[in-house]
Amino acid sequence: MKFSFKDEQLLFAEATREMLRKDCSPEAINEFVESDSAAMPELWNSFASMGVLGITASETLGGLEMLDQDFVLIMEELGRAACPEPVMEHAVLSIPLLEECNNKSKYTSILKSAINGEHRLSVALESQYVVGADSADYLLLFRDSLLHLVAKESIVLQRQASVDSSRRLFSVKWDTNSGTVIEGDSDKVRSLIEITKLRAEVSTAAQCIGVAQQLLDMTVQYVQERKQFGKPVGVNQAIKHHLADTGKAIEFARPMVYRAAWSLNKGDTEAELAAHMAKLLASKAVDLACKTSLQCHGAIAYTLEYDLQIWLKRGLTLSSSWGDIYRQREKIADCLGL
Amino acid sequence: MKFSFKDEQLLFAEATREMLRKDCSPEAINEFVESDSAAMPELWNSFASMGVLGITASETLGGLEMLDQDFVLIMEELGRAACPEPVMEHAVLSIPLLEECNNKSKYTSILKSAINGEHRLSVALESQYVVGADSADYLLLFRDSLLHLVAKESIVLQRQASVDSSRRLFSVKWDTNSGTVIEGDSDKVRSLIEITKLRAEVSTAAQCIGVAQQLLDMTVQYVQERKQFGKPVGVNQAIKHHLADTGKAIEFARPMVYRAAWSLNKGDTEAELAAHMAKLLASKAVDLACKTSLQCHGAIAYTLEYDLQIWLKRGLTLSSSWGDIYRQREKIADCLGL
Amino acid sequence: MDLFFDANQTAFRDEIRHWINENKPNDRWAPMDTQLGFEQHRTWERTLFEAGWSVPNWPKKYGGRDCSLIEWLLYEEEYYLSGAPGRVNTNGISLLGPTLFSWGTEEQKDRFLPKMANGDEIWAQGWSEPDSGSDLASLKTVAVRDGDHYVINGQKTWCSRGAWADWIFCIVRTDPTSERHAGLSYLLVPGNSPGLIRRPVSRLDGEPAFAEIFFDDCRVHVENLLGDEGAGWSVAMATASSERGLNLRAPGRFLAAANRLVQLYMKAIERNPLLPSAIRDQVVDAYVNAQAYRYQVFQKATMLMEGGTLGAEASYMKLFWSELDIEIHASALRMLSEQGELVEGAPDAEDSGNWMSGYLFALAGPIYAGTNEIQRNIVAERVLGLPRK
Amino acid sequence: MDLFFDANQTAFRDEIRHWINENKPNDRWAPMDTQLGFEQHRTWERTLFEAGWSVPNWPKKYGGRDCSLIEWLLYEEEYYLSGAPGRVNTNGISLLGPTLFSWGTEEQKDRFLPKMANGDEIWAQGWSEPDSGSDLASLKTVAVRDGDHYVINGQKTWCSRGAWADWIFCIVRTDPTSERHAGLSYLLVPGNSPGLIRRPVSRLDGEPAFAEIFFDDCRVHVENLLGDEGAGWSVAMATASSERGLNLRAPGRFLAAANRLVQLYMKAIERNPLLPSAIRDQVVDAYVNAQAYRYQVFQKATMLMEGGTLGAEASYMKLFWSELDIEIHASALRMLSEQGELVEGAPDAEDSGNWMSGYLFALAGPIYAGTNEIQRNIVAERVLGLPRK
Repeated sequence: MKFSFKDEQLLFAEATREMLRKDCSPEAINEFVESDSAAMPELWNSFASMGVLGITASETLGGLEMLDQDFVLIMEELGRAACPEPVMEHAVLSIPLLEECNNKSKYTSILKSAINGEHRLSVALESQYVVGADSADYLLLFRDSLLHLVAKESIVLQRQASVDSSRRLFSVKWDTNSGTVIEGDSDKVRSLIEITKLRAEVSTAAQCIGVAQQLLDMTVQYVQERKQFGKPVGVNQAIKHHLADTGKAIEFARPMVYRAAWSLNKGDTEAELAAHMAKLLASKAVDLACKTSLQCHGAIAYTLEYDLQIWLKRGLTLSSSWGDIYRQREKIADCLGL
Repeated sequence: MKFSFKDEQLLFAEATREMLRKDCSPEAINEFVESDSAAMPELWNSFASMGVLGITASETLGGLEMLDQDFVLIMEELGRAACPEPVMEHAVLSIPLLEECNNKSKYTSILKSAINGEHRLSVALESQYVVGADSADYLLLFRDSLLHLVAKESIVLQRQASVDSSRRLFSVKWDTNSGTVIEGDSDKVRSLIEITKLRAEVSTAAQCIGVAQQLLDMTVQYVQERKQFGKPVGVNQAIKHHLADTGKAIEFARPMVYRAAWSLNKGDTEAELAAHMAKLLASKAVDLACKTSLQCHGAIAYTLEYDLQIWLKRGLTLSSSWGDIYRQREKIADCLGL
Repeated sequence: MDLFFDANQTAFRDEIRHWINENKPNDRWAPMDTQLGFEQHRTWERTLFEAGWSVPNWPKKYGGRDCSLIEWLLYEEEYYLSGAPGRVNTNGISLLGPTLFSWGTEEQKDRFLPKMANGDEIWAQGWSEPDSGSDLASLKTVAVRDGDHYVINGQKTWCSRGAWADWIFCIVRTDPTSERHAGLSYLLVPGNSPGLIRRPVSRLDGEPAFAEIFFDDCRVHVENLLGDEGAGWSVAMATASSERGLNLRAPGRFLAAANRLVQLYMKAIERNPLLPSAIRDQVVDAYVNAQAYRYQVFQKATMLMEGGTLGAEASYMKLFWSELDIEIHASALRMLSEQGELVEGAPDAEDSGNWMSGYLFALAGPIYAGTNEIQRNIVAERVLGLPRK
Repeated sequence: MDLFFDANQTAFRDEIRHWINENKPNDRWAPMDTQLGFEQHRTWERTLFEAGWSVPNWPKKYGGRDCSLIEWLLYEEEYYLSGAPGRVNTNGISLLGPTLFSWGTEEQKDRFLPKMANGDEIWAQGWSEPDSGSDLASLKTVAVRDGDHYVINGQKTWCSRGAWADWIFCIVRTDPTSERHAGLSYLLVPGNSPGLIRRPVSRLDGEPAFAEIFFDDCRVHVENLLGDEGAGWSVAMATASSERGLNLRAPGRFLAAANRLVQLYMKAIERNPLLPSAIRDQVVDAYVNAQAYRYQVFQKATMLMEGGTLGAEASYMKLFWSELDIEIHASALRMLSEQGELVEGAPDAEDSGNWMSGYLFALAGPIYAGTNEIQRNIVAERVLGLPRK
């Protein structure tokens, strides 16, 4: 039992954080939202050149072949930066699905171009909506027990405006007779989809933690600077206790997320339970962080001009994504036989 | 629409409070608990001479013929004094049940002696346990759709020690063939039992409010007096906010209890819903009051020597009695068709 | 105690119910904080006024119908149940209006109230400043007397409805040497005054619901002073107690929302019988709390009609409704699950995304009209009697 | 990262599991805070000691087996899962013990640790005074040096296990002219010292778990001073960090309770399939939080074993376990419904009333070892960096 990260894992996360600080600043995010463009090409290229787009892909294809416990810290950084690009959908969900397919060799060129960033992938398994579908070249879609790979030319998109306008959601339609099925109904596809969902829960949980931590950090800084009644508002016990509770929620969710990431690859018999628990606690933490950070800021955080709103909205949507607290509790109860 | 009490209602409650302050002091309660006796005869006599034991009984029998909205304030006072005597069970539940029976005239003498305090009644409808059964001369017991009146001689009692040692709970057994049935299975008995249960919910809710208010008042006083770090502990925002939330919970539960009491007699179509809501909110209020009053006191409240414990334990048991918050939510959902 | 409504009250309720269902607009208007929506909502103020339903609790001479407090509460219930458009002049009618009744001269009442009631003059609130939020008494905007005018210099921020309002009610420092609560005055400022510059500021939902207001030698006639010079804090407290008490948030608003929540649940459970059961409990709690607010207010209304006054315990009300509003909308979003995040314009958005926009609006509740932390302090110190220091 | 236990750890766990299930007493003893129960539990301390299982994480020379922190956590898990009796000497082993390791002289360690480990000397904590609870630094009990002795006068209160303990560790003021944190010293006081008077005080559950201790010219030899004279506050902080961090409340305690809660739910839902569904959610949350505490502690243990130190963030731990303990027991009481209020001796009491007694015990958690309000202040100021004033 050794519950700590290796230096190279920490260094890669740190490098990702640095890159995001530069290429995914609040200004860049706001510009992206206002331009209503489908992607942030510079940011995407930075991900590609760092190897982030191929974190899960096999080395033979040019990927980094990382396991979940290797890249969970990267997911946390995505949340911390409120990164609008669907990196998880592309790198953590779609690429492994494609690599695990029976006819994997047919998709080698797609995989290679996905890893180097030329092509973009996204995915929908249980959701009706696809994140970043308008920038994707291929979508992986699971419907009626079949896994489809659909090229953008064959898809009709309908934008579903989200409260988080940096999150581009779409309904998708395509002609299901057009030979898009890449895996038929089988035990294999079911288990593939199951593991991918768990991976999505854990990676989304890590993003929630990153969002929550950023909300907390920004709020701590603000309440140190903002003065009312001649003192920083942070001297008030009510503020202190709101933020202490938020810190606690993050502090106790985080190891559960790391543990779930580890469990996914290690044949831990509790991997499924661990993933559900991680997302439950991470959703709770980010819910609380949204609530307390807005409240401790007051009116200023209630405007589009102040950057906190970026994380508030991301927290709001990620908290529900891949299982909100109610759905997670149901899943956990099932695992425990309750 | 006029949502206020009449002067005579307020005066009667005030008189009851005065009497309880004298005859049901914390010292008297502690003495009663330590002596392990079945009743507090002096207190009981005071109730009798004030007419409280006959609040619901018809005037022809010597009762005060009050409606629920008349005596709801008395119930609140019972809670405020943490009165150990089962006045609700006797006066509010048992007497009306007996008066509504088909053969009411057969029970005239029991009723009269119940009203003047010579005989004591208690009751169990859905609970397995009877409060104050060891001091009761007669028990009203509803079992297998039949309502029984059982004299103490025919009952075998088994004490069920409660965390609140001033609350004397018993399992009861009796020979159900011994001609104790006073109402057979009928629509009438079902509706009688239903209304009695609602009345119990509302009267217990009122007691919860009284307990919660007393806990709050004692705590407010304590945090004004107790000094730490050179100041009263009540200057701390954490203490202020705990108690403000407690005050709010009481403040918003109380009118719902009064409204439910009024609804019970007025043919209000929402009487049932109102009773369930009243108990839900009152249970929440007293739960919060228990939590915050203990916490704001600190260690001193955690001992038997300090009187707060009397109300802490009463709050704990009354919160669950006749429907805890979970059961009340279920009942309300049923009423709303959810 | 009699909780039945009497014949007059019932008739009154039936009248507004009938009128509003006959007269409410059928089309969905632009949000009131857009320029288009602002003017659309102004026409609705006129329609209400002409039928006598803009300010029914005001005296007849100002456009009301002198209804009782209980009747007004029924009016609000029917209004919100009907789903009629929001009131664009709430800042005027619910906040400044009651303050004018208490502090205005006869001339001021005649001048301002009718145009407030008919929508000719829509009001914004100009209180907060960049460095003065919770600590309002630290405000720095000054108004120096110059003959018959005050000359205002300074900056106000988070002025709700400030982008297009016709008038703004402000608190300013008329004695530049004063500190804290002394030396403040309450001024009514025309929105088109020279030297008044507005910069619209977008709220979380993207609508320019706020404005920053800059005063650069802005001249306002002394007849627009409400209350005495230097008495601004006392006048402001009248407005603040309206913000916390009954005027701003009558129960009707939350009762209607709770009813819609119950309906939404019925639909959701039909679509998905496996909806997590905890959601039902949340719906129950939200419904019960809306009822609790209703009866609390009926009890307070009775007390007021019997000659009582509402003091610091108004802060309990503000705490309660602001939390209730969030509870109702948060429950709906949980229920909608992945549809919850969709907003107006999304084809799949339930109820045109109103649950999310209502949620975003509700999130401001614990902040505006005095943060809930401040309200808890007030309750603890002034209702319960805990020591200030 | 490797969350599997290695072969040594697994073997260690199997060994304690096997031993404890073979050796734990079968009869139900009196509560440890009764005189009878106190002595019964003392015999269990001896049994544990003789098998080397009293203080496995201590060095062998003091009766331990030098096990690693991870192994100790596994030991605690197995211990609590087994349902073996509570440890009557927790104040000694978990609080004073680590303080002795940091601050004691070799002679003191040799003198006190073995008898602490074998149950010969059971310890009480004498810190709080009637006027000094959260504000411990205001304490007034004085100990004046007189030759080789200190002469103690004053009063301590809420001394856990104070009624029958053999020894008491106290903080006293050795410099009567000092104020606050200066001039305090840490004294180890024999319970049978002349001039030491105890008055047992009953806890909420009726057991005399506390005592008031009066010192009336009570003489204690200077060899019983722990750390330097005047350094008492620093020594006390070592004890306090044990109270907040891993020593006092290892996850095993809560994991076992959460497991029992899950079992109770299985039984309850079988008896009553209509159990309100919200109760299941509470069980889920309690279970998940117990797991969260477990992994938090494994992470912290790794950090410590890699040479790190645990600072103010220990207060997060104390907040978490104290709330978790209440959550677990409150869920059980909800589940038991009207049986929940029954206590030991009631024929119908589930699990001999342990859920209620556990609940009452848990209620003290947010109060002792520094109230949770104090812990939140510590976290906010020392972990997050918010300003003190």
